[in-house]
Amino acid sequence: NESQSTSTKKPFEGKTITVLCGAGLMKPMNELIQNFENETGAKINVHYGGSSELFGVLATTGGDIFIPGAYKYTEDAMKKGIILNDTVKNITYHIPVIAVPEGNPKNIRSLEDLAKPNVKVVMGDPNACAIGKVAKKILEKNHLWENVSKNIVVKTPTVNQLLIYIATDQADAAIIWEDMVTWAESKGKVEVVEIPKDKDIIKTIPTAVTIYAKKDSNLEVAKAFNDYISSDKAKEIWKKWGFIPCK
Amino acid sequence: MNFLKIEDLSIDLGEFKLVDVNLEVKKRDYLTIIGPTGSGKSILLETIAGFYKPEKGRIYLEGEDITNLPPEKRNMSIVYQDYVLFPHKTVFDNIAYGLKKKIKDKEKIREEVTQITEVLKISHLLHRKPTTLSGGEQQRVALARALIVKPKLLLMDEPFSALDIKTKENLRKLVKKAISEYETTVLHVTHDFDDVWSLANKVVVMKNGKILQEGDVNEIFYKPSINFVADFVGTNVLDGEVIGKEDGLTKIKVGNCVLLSVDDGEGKVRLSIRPEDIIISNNPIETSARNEFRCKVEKINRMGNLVYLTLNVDGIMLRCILTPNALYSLNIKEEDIIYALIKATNVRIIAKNVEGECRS
Amino acid sequence: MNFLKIEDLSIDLGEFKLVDVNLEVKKRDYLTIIGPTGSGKSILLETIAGFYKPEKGRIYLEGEDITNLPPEKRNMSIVYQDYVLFPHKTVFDNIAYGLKKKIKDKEKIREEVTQITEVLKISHLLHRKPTTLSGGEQQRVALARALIVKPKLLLMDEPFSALDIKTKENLRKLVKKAISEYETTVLHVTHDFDDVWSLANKVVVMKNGKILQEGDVNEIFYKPSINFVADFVGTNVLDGEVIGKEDGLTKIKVGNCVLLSVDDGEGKVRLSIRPEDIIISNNPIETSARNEFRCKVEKINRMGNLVYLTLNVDGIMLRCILTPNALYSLNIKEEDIIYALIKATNVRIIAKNVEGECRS
Amino acid sequence: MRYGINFKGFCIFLSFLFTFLLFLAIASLFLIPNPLEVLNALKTEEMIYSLKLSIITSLVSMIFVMLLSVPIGYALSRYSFPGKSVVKSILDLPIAFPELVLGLALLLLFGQSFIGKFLEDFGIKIVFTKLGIIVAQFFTALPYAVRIIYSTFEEINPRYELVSRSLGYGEFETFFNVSLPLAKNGLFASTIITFARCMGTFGTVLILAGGSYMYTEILPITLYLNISYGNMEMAITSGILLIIISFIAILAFEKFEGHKR
Amino acid sequence: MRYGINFKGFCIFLSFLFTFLLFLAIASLFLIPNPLEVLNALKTEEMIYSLKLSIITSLVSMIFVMLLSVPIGYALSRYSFPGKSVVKSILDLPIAFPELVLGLALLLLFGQSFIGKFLEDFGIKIVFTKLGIIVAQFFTALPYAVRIIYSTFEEINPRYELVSRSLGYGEFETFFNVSLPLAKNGLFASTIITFARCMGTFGTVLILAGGSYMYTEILPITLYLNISYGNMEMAITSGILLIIISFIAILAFEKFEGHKR
Ligand SMILES: Nc1ncnc2c1ncn2[C@@H]1O[C@H](COP(=O)(O)OP(=O)(O)OP(=O)(O)O)[C@@H](O)[C@H]1O
Ligand SMILES: Nc1ncnc2c1ncn2[C@@H]1O[C@H](COP(=O)(O)OP(=O)(O)OP(=O)(O)O)[C@@H](O)[C@H]1O
Ligand code: MOO
Ligand SMILES: [Mg+2]
Ligand SMILES: [Mg+2]
Repeated sequence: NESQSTSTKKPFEGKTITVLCGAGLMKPMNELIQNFENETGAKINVHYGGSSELFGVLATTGGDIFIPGAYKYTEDAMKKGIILNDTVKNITYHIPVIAVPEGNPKNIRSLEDLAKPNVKVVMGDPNACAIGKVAKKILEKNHLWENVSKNIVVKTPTVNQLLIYIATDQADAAIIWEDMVTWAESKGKVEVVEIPKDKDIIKTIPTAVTIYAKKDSNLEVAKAFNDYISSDKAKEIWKKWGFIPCK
Repeated sequence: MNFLKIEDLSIDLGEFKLVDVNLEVKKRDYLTIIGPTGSGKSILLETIAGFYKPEKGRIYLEGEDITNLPPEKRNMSIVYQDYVLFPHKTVFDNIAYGLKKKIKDKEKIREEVTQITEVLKISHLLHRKPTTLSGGEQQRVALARALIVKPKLLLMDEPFSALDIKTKENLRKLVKKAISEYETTVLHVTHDFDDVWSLANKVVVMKNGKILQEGDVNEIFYKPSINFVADFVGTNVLDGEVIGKEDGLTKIKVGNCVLLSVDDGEGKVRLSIRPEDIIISNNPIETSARNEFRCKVEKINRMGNLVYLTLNVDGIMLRCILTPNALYSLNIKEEDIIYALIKATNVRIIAKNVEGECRS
Repeated sequence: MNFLKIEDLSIDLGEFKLVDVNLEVKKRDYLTIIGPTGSGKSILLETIAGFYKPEKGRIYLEGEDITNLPPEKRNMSIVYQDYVLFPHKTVFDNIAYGLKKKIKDKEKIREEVTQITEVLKISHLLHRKPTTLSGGEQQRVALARALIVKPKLLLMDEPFSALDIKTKENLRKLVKKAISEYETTVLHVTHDFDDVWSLANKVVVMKNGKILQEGDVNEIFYKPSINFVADFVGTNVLDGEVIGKEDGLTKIKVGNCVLLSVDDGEGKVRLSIRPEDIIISNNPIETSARNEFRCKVEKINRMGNLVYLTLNVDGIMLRCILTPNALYSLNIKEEDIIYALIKATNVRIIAKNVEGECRS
Repeated sequence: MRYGINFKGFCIFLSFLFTFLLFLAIASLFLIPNPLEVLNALKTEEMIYSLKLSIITSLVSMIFVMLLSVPIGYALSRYSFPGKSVVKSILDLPIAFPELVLGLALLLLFGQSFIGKFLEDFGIKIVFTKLGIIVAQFFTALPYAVRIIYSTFEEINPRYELVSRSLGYGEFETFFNVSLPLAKNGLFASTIITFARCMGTFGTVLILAGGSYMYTEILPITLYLNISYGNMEMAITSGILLIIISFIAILAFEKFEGHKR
Repeated sequence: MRYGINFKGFCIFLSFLFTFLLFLAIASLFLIPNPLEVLNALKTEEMIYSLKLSIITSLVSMIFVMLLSVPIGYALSRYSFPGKSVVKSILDLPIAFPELVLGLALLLLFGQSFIGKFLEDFGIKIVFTKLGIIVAQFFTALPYAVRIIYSTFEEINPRYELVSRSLGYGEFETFFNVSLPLAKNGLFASTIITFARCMGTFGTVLILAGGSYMYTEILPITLYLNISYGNMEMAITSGILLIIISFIAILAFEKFEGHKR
């Protein structure tokens, strides 16, 4: 067809797709989009937000590519039948760690320390956000859930709240995604306590093309983008921003 | 053709109704509207200006039906009892407001404003906001604002009430001059009979939303058609019976006295005699005044620069007005016997075939 | 001890200043404040009520310094020129407002309200909101609201200006009765000299924020201390020179005439003669009135129920008031020669050692 | 005449146009879920809890906001004191805050700060509690109420107050008997805005009170939580409920206001 | 006297108390980041872009809101038409919406609906565009402005308008020359609230315009995005910037208002 007839002309010139992307992925995603646009001439509208907001937008009015903060949301979307199931790809790992305020006042060194008396723990709501669900599973796996539960002062619907509460000293510890705390850690707002690999549950961040891409006849571009961000070439960029790409 | 014609105008405001108001005003008429407080005078003016939509009836201006015309097409100015000056505009801008709509030449506007405010003695206030003005100052600004546009019809609601006597007199002169110059027709609500005497050629008396009487100034003050009007304008009202004619004058028996009137009538009639038309003397005098009565001074009241006498003429009470100088030269005291003289032209038959009281 | 004493009161409102106002009022005095519009009458009242804080000067009430007392402790009621009725309260609640603060007995309150509103003829309005009332109705409600609390000091700013003559007369009677009953002291701003004559025992004349003259009614009207006051109250003012004594009366030469006055004086003096005190006759009469002049009628003006004559006495112009009946019985026309009689008691020396005009 | 009608028509047309647009936008929310599921969602314990908590906290916050914004608005309008325009500006400022920022600021104020500690010593816990919901709503809505009430008092002629005082009522009583009733229109406007604003406060509550399931869960949080659970029916239902409750409340206010005039 | 002073003192005290609390809350935001980093953050391209876009969109939205809320408020106050209290209630309603809900409703309205398609045919794209920011801010702030302006016009005596009209000015001119200037206080209040509300609109913009980096990124979105990947400095900096800009704007308004009286 036309766009390929002239080799100088970029393949997707004049095409626009919309990407719904977890806000935590903003830095690498911005770079990836820039590269993709330069190469293909397509225009990418990216819409960052919390996974659940993105899910809400997707469910009500659509978007061509869906990249939430955790696989769970893609799964929900697949159940609703708005995802092209064969396009689902994992991009990076999502690693839970323990975040504590600057100086680590309660001296938290391990998961077990979360169960110590007088430790105020903030947790994601296991039903509401991916990190909540994972955190609960990790604690259950280590038989700590019951004891840590007593220390939980609040279960938050969003992951952002966890960071805010730790950074402002409202709580002593939280389980949170590693990529979320890299910035804050480097600024000395929070400290990170790694969870040993065997005790941890590592999640993945997926990307997928939605059925709306079909409707808007953007399928071709969407698929190309979907492939691009999970390509080997893209992995370098993910790494650069502190993510660990999936094999 | 009448300049302004109001036909069967009715308005219902719940507690208050204007009922079947009919009014005809000729070009260059100066009509004063009088009546007790709450009689609907202000509402009538506002209806003419287009503030209330009448339920019934029509208003014609120069033959054109303006009942449904918006206020801005009516070419009338209204001066409100409570001024209603624009609080956000300076005095200058308040006055120039209407003019600015008509002419664009700023110099001309300034000239006209300067002229009118000099006459009204408010030119030192031009830069002020109305909220800081005294009552009288506000009233003059409101007047200037209405006059400057030279409206076809000028509606004024007690425009002089907040002014001192001197200012009031000056303004009357000014208004008189302005309206004759611009051929303005005026409807003027007032409580001050001096306004009526010095400005009006026609008077309307209102009560309870109805027009009780309409006529020229003398008619209203000398021949009030019903007791209420008579009482309101302060005339003496007597009931009597026509008993014959004498030299072309009507002979009327009132109580034990007989009065002569130039007006015709028969049967039971009602008479009006204005208190300032009763002439007092110490001794009987032979004059052309055909009605002369011996009477007793019941009471002397000093009120301002006037003296009110209550005279007892064989049981009939008459009010009479004198100046202190006259009182002095006549040397009258209470209980004195004096003579009251009333010209036949001043005895007016205001109602014929009267049965009992006709209180409105 | 003075009931109310104002000492050196000064207020600066930028464009307008009250300057060194001094005033003394005795208990049960009825003081009217007159003056041209914008002279500061309303501001003076409001300052006494506690609305403006004076820059200088003190106000004493019954010997107590109230200059810094809040309005609610002053025991004064104020009746505003523009009514200032509470728009959210019914007429009943407006009137009962002050009373409710003092007594809790609802029945008693209702009684008092009923009583005062019946007298003021507004009892049919009790359930209405003030915004729907006519000007006069509002004024009576404002009056009722102020009177009902029986204040020590009643401040009234043109309380009758929106009323018709009948209502005005009735209200004057009522106010008179109420204040004598409650021993109220009153400060009453007015433009209507009838208010002064029928109510006041004292008058204050203001101009440009200053008190020009203070005195009892006769003093102000018969002996205005400066030309402005004389002109404002409408008296005749003549300049002359004392040329001697005669029978205990002062002989004053004015132009080519000689006038006799009961007042003492010497050198150049100024005289006041009220127009209603000049007695007119067609022929010279021998009376006790010692000043008799032959004069020409220059002009006759009918104004309301009065006639104004301008008399030319050998070049001196005098204004004189008559009633139409007197005019008739004297049968005077313009250009006629008549005789004017002025009692020596009515020739008042209002200024002594005058040099030129003393316009204020 | 034509001119006049056009202006009137134009104004009314605009009112209807925007009402219509808003109505469409709102109606499209109603069209998303299946009515049966909405009914089911309505009956869940969570929804009932959240509905109750929303109404109660909004009413309580509204009362506190009105109690405080009236004297503050009055002081700003009637008295002059140094730094007044700075005070006014600071009080207006939170309107410009995204709720997240206001929530953060309140968290810092009432969390581990000396004020938070002080209050905690008295057993008053604000962070992560129901009280936090009220505090969050209060601070979110207060600025609107103050601004409206202030500008209402500005319009009232102080002579009314003087008359009341000369009739023997003190400053405080006069305020109640005269100033307040005269400010009726503004009070209505600010009550409506306050209640509505409290009902809709989300971010501030989320940060300060935490947004815990069935504990500090008000309707906007139910909505968010359920979106997160992937439970769109329930989410939209809580949105619809919020709209209906607010609409009824506002309509009642409006009718009441119409009645009083 | 004591009574009086107490009431006055009480009102002023409350004003200062809340100003102080708010001030503390705001100040504690300023204490979180390191000043040097704030400076650095200020200089980033992203921050400058976001700041510019915030101010421009807020001003544009403010102008549109005022242009529309004035005739709407006037119509609601001066004319009576059937269904008026329902219209009023619907116009008030969005105040009660969490921004998320309003954003969703607008997304539905301007997204795939017939209106959205219709506009798109004319080349007007609202969803995920800068225009979307303005539309979002507009719908978020309009209800406040309408409500305030409505209650302001209610206070104005229609006699002023009659006088103007009898002096020859039509309904429209009278509205401009008389009604509008008389509504000055209310217009000020609503301008301030509108601008501030537009500056702070977050959720509605996020949903309707999308939070695209350096495209539909206004200050509240910068704040949100940066928190989302843990960059607290940058987030708080954008919050601080928002506060400073709003404070300057509001202070300017207040001073201007003070001047005009
Ligand atoms: N909106 C209204 N609703 C009900 N009654 C009203 C309304 N407006 C005026 N009225 C009543 O109509 C009557 C006439 O009012 P209007 O103002 O015309 O009197 P007026 O003759 O001008 O009296 P005044 O000389 O005191 O000014 C009054 O009794 C007043 O209370
Ligand atoms: N706030 C103010 N600032 C400046 N000037 C003012 C202020 N208030 C009143 N004035 C001026 O003070 C003067 C006196 O006003 P005041 O109301 O006392 O007059 P008044 O004697 O009552 O007149 P009137 O008989 O017309 O009611 C007026 O010229 C008025 O313009
Ligand atoms: O990445 Mo999220 O923000 O788990 O909700
Ligand atoms: Mg009237
Ligand atoms: Mg005055």
